[in-house]
Amino acid sequence: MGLFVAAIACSAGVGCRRAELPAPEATAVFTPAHATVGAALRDFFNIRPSVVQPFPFPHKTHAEKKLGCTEYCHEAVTQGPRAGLPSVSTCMGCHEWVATDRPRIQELMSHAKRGLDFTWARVYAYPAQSHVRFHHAAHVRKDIACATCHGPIEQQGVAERNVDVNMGFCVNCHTAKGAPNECVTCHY
Amino acid sequence: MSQTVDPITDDLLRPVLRTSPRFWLTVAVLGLIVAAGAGAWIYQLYYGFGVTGIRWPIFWAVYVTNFVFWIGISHAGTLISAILRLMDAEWRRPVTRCAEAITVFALMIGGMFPIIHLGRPWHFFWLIPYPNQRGLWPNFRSPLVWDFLAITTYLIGSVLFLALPMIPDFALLRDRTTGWRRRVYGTLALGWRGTTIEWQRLETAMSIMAVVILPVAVSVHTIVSFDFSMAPVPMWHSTIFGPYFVAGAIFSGVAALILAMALLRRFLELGAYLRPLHFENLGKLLLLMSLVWSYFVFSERLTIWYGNDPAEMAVFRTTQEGSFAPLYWTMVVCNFIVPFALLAPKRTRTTISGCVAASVAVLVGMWLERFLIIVPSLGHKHLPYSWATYRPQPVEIVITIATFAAMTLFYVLFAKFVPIISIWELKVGRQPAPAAVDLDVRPEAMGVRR
Amino acid sequence: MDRRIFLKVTAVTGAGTTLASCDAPVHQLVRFIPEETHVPGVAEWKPGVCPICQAGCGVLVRVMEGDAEVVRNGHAGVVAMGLAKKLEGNPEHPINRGALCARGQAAVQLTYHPDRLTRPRKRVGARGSGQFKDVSWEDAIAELLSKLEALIAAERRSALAFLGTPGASARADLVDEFLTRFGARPAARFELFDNDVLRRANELSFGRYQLPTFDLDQARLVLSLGADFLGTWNSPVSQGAAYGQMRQGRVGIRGRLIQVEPRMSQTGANADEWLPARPGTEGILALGLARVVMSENLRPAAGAGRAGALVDGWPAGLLDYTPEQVEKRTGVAAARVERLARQLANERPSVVIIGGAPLAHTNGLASALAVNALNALLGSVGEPGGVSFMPQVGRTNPPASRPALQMLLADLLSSERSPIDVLLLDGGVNPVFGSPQAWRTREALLKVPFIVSFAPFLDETSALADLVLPDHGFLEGWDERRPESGARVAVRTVAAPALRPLFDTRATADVLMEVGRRLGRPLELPWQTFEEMLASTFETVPETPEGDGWTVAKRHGGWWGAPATSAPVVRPRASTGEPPTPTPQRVGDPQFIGDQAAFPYHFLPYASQAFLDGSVAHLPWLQELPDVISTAMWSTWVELNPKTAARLEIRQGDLVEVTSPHGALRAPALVSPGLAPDVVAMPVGQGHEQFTRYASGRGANPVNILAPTAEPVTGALAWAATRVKIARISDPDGSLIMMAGSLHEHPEGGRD
Amino acid sequence: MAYKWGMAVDLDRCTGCEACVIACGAENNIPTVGPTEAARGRAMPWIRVERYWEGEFPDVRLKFRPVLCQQCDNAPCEPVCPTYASHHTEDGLNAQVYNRCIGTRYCANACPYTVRFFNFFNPTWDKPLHLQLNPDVSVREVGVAEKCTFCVQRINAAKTEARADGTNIKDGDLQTACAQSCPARAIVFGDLNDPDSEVSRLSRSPRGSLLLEEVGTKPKVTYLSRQSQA
Repeated sequence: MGLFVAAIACSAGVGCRRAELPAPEATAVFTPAHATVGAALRDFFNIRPSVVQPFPFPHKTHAEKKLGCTEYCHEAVTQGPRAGLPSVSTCMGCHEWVATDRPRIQELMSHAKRGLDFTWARVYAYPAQSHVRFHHAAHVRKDIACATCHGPIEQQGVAERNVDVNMGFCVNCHTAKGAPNECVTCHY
Repeated sequence: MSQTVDPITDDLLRPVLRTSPRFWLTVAVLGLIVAAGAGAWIYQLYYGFGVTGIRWPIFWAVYVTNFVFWIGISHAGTLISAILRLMDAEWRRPVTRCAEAITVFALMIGGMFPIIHLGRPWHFFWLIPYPNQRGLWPNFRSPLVWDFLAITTYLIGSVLFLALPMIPDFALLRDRTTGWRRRVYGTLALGWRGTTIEWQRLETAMSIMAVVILPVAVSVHTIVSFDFSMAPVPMWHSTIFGPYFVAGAIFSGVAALILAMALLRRFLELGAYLRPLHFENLGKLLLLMSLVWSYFVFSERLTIWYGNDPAEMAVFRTTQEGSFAPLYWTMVVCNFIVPFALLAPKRTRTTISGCVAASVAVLVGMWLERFLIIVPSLGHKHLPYSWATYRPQPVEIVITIATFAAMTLFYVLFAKFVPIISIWELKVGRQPAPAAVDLDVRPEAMGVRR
Repeated sequence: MDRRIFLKVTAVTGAGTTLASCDAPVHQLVRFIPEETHVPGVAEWKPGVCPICQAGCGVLVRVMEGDAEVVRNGHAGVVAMGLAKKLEGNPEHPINRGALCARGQAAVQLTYHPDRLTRPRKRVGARGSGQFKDVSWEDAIAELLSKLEALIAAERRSALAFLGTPGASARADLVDEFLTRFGARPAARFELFDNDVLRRANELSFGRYQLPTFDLDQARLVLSLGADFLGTWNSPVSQGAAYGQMRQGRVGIRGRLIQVEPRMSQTGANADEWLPARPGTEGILALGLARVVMSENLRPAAGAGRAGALVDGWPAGLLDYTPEQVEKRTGVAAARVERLARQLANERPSVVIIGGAPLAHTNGLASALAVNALNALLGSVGEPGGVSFMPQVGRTNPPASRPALQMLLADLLSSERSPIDVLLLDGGVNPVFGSPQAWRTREALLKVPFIVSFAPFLDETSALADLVLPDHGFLEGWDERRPESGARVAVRTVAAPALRPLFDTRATADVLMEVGRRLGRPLELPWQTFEEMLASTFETVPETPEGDGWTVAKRHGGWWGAPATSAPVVRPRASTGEPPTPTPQRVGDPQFIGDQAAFPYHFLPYASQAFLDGSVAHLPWLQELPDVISTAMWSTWVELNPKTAARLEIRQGDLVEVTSPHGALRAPALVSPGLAPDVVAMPVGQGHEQFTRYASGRGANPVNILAPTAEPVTGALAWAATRVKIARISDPDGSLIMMAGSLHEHPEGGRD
Repeated sequence: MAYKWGMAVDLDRCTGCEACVIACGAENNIPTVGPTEAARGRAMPWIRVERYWEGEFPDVRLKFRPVLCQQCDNAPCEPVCPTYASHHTEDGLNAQVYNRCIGTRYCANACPYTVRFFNFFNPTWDKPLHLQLNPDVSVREVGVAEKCTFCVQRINAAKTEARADGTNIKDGDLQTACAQSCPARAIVFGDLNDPDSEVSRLSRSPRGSLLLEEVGTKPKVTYLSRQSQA
């Protein structure tokens, strides 16, 4: 019976504008949303591997030297949506002559000599399907301290995800500060 | 096994207690088809919804057709048996349980489709009315949320309605079986002992349920019809849809019931219990519903034609004379001509084969009706630039077939698990008072020590 | 486990997706230190030049930082660099005034096209097989040098030829400079829909070898003879902008548009009045109009002046162009001709435009001259609301005595030993695709011993090359254009590189300079780099408070002179010297190839809205852009009038065969109401055999089957002068992909 | 003061050049689906230029009409969405919140203008075409509905800027991609709450009308009719 029904349903194409076309081969244009089922599940449960940085940048040491977060390294934070992660050339700006005797710095210099940069792992990245946009400058202008979302990084060596910036976190703060809570403020 | 004074019990317990290889074969075949359906769905999940034939602007098609169809089928049981119970129609007794079973399984299957048709089914639970972390509830203005509520309510109700009268039969089985089955039935029998007070409570519960379930059943399909009539789509946005859908639901439900009964009668040798009388009575009901349905279709179509709104006329034309005409007229034949021809004359109505033939036609016709409500309208919305035609893809067809297999499979298993005809109700039909029923109840079974 | 997680778990298990996970390893590319600094996430707008057509619109490129995969000294890696995100019109630019057409905006895909040539290539397979191997720039240039040295040694310097696209630009100047200094043949330039006929007519009538600019903003009545000036012809964006003004830009005045053409073009669709005249009779209609204007003394016949003198029978008052005779010849009712003429004379300023198919007939030049005379008669030349000529700076298009490509091909095919030893193919020129099969272009080119292509993509022509030296993307190198129409002021569009090169490509101009330097006896080109050359050409531009001409031009995306009150007309500024003494031209009936009995239909190829002549058919955005009239995507089609289709029993989408005396092609039929029953139209652009993954093997190319007939005076291909027959082959093969489901807004007017 | 974004489309200026279509695709990361999928109705142009033929040869006419989301004040797509993925913002936009969307496609069915689209597959771009993607706009994943947003990313950016220097967005400072690209200036975008904005002025034009007004969706896009006196 099922077959029969299906058969009739097929004939619905009678007088259809164009001839039947083959079902999509797994085209180059389209792929599954996730490479593997594992990836899908991790995305679904928002499970993230703890980030591993290519180079153990000690925030604490630099903070103690009274280097502001946004002075040299994350300077874009006041100008645009993204804070930006510094390139090796930024490091070399100082370490051309500063602390050149340290093995780490020498490693850094050799790296720079070979024209290579670091692929810093983003600590605060959002999963793609949250479709969310965050504008750093807008928050900085409202004098939101970096620590509000990033925690006491100046006391840490390698940056860690101190605050779980999930939607609840954002919304609570927006509500408290009377900032817009309209979905499309961040989701677009 | 102890002896019974009454042959009914043996007849009706036979299917449960004795298993033929034919049973295993059926289960295997049906199981395979269902598995194929599951596979098809996983394929769809993996590659994306695009493997279906759904397209711009026809965003609903076969899946929603199946949804409406199966929810419709579910109106067989509960509604019919409830009405018959309330009217205390004697002939209902062998019919009620197999009817109620249809309801439960059809609901389970129909209820799957809203999830199968989601673009991101892994988020289906966002339909459940509970607040998320942000205190955000689902949108209660959306008919889909109403659907969710109505269908869950109806499912729970129907399960109770089915389960209650099974208790005494579970008790019976408990006492007829041994080993693990005895334990299972024992649990399900909830320690039933058949005391007068228990019988009275059961009867009261049944009559309460019967009263409660009726409005629920009606509301469910009305709400399903709202999924369409709430949207400003040509030939959807109609006030007639509520009753129209309910009528259609009962129509297809009765057909499904007749078919199911015929199959049971044939394969479980229940000729003595499911007698031509039952088929004739249901046949009459089917004929009535066929006329009611045709009346609704006529008045709906006439209004559209008379109103002559360009957008609606476009849909009207493509169904009546356009590319969907073959399907449309098949539907009319299946839902009106055939049932009328077979069920109006007494000669054919009184034959079981006549009723069955009519029912099969109606089932086909009603599926087409759902399809023809959904697809042509979406394919011919207000701006003709966007007009398009839809054709189902293999994945949709496989899943559709699988649901029919699933229905049959559930039913076969159910008939294997409990007597498909309520033994005690049948006996009560013979005896004046429930309390006096000769149930084979031994003191041990009642936990009473000698 | 909180409720949310619990529900999710149920969801997942319910969905039956808890299968064993098997993760593919994620391999990490090395990252190079960025060569430039951008503020991440903040867009920078840089000026650019639109490369798509000769209109020379100025664009702004939205540049934002992003990670790109690149190759640096042999290592593949990632680097953060400025990437082009979007092209928008340059608001300051006098031609496109901030707007940009669909094709121009899609040009960004030229830069990021997956099939771009990323490094020099040397042919390994047979010619045209498209089999190449990568070579280094050093080896590639060395090979080119050796070939050139060989020419010099053999005293066959003239055996070096260059084939490029028309259009005045510093790059063209450099090429010419290079060729002259080398002693090679003058550069041959080819484009299918080039407008040489009109340029020549303008030179004869007004002494301007140039395309006209129409002051639509102020016109009250526009009569367009076959010119799709809103879609694909001349300078569509500037004309579109002016059109908007003409319609609703003025209080109380709404300019009207009347279009005469056998197939409704995008422009025709916007017209208030659409008249299908017989193909090729537009000039006759123009004279018919002129005659009425004269005979009714609406305007003085002498007003036409020189332009009039060029038309046979003008001084006598065009005796044999009475409305009745015109009706007989054009098919436009006499009464309508008279009405039209009066409207033109009374609703002034009025202007007549001729372009496209009418010029691609055997009587094309005569028709153009007739229209020029009519405009002159109406006093619409050089006046507001009329036709004028943009002041030119620098060298303009050198007028070819005869089309150079045809000459080149003729020489190649006639002689046994090829007169050309080395052929330099510029990017974008694709004569193998863009010329009739009857020209035997491919065969001719195959006779050339050594072909070097600078094309950034492999197309039918560059696939014949022995050596490919891919040019930069247009955003990656210096660029300059000198548009010849579309504004009232002189314009030079200039742009510095907006992006760093994504691949191992080199600017052709710089390659030529390097070659010139490294020859045994260097050519001594006056510049070291193209940038230097551009800068030098701006030394003459006066300094402004904002800075010297060069700096200002770079900042604003070009230089444009102050508005000229009314563009000079009589004084010739083209490099042709004094125009030849006028010899009156008679507008004869158009001649067609293929006799009416055997080939009953006029074949009308037209520049498609998305692909023009096919040079941008490889851009996926344009492939998926529904043609605004047919709404077809990724398709080609043969347009038929419903009556014709019905007579031949052809239904929408059926595969049909179109046969001309010079070949046949197959394509799906498209039944379209806006087409004369005796005309079969087909868009040019699809039907590439080899042009990247998006265009290859898609549809058929109407140019193939064109007759090799030419407009006698200019020798330009008369691409509208072929007759065809048509036959149904089979049911729809699904290759016609339509966006729209219905032709009409109310297909069935409800109940009948 | 709250904004009310609206649009006026002058059909007398529109030439049907479709610059708006490409501009929209480039700005909003709309994937190219390819011939096979385009044939199966999976292309998703947020703005399309509809064309309708009238009459028969030789007295035949062609009408162009750019159709995009009409941002209705009484939008059928909003109440039907079970998850509020489709809802009304205080600026009067019909927002589509991708991360809330579970893909019932009910909104797309309810929309009489058929301007809502569905991601039938997960879009990908042939490298390196992906380098063109606009980082200010989400790339929508498989299973979610999408539609014209009135370039909400531009609106938000403009608001952020305005907030930074404590002003309101001035008329003309903010344009959608389609309006920006239009050569004939047929598309005008702006704030309907500002009575002096060009869009308000045009919306009051006697030539103005609303698309499918009879459906009662209260669109915020006004179409200015073509004045044809042939």
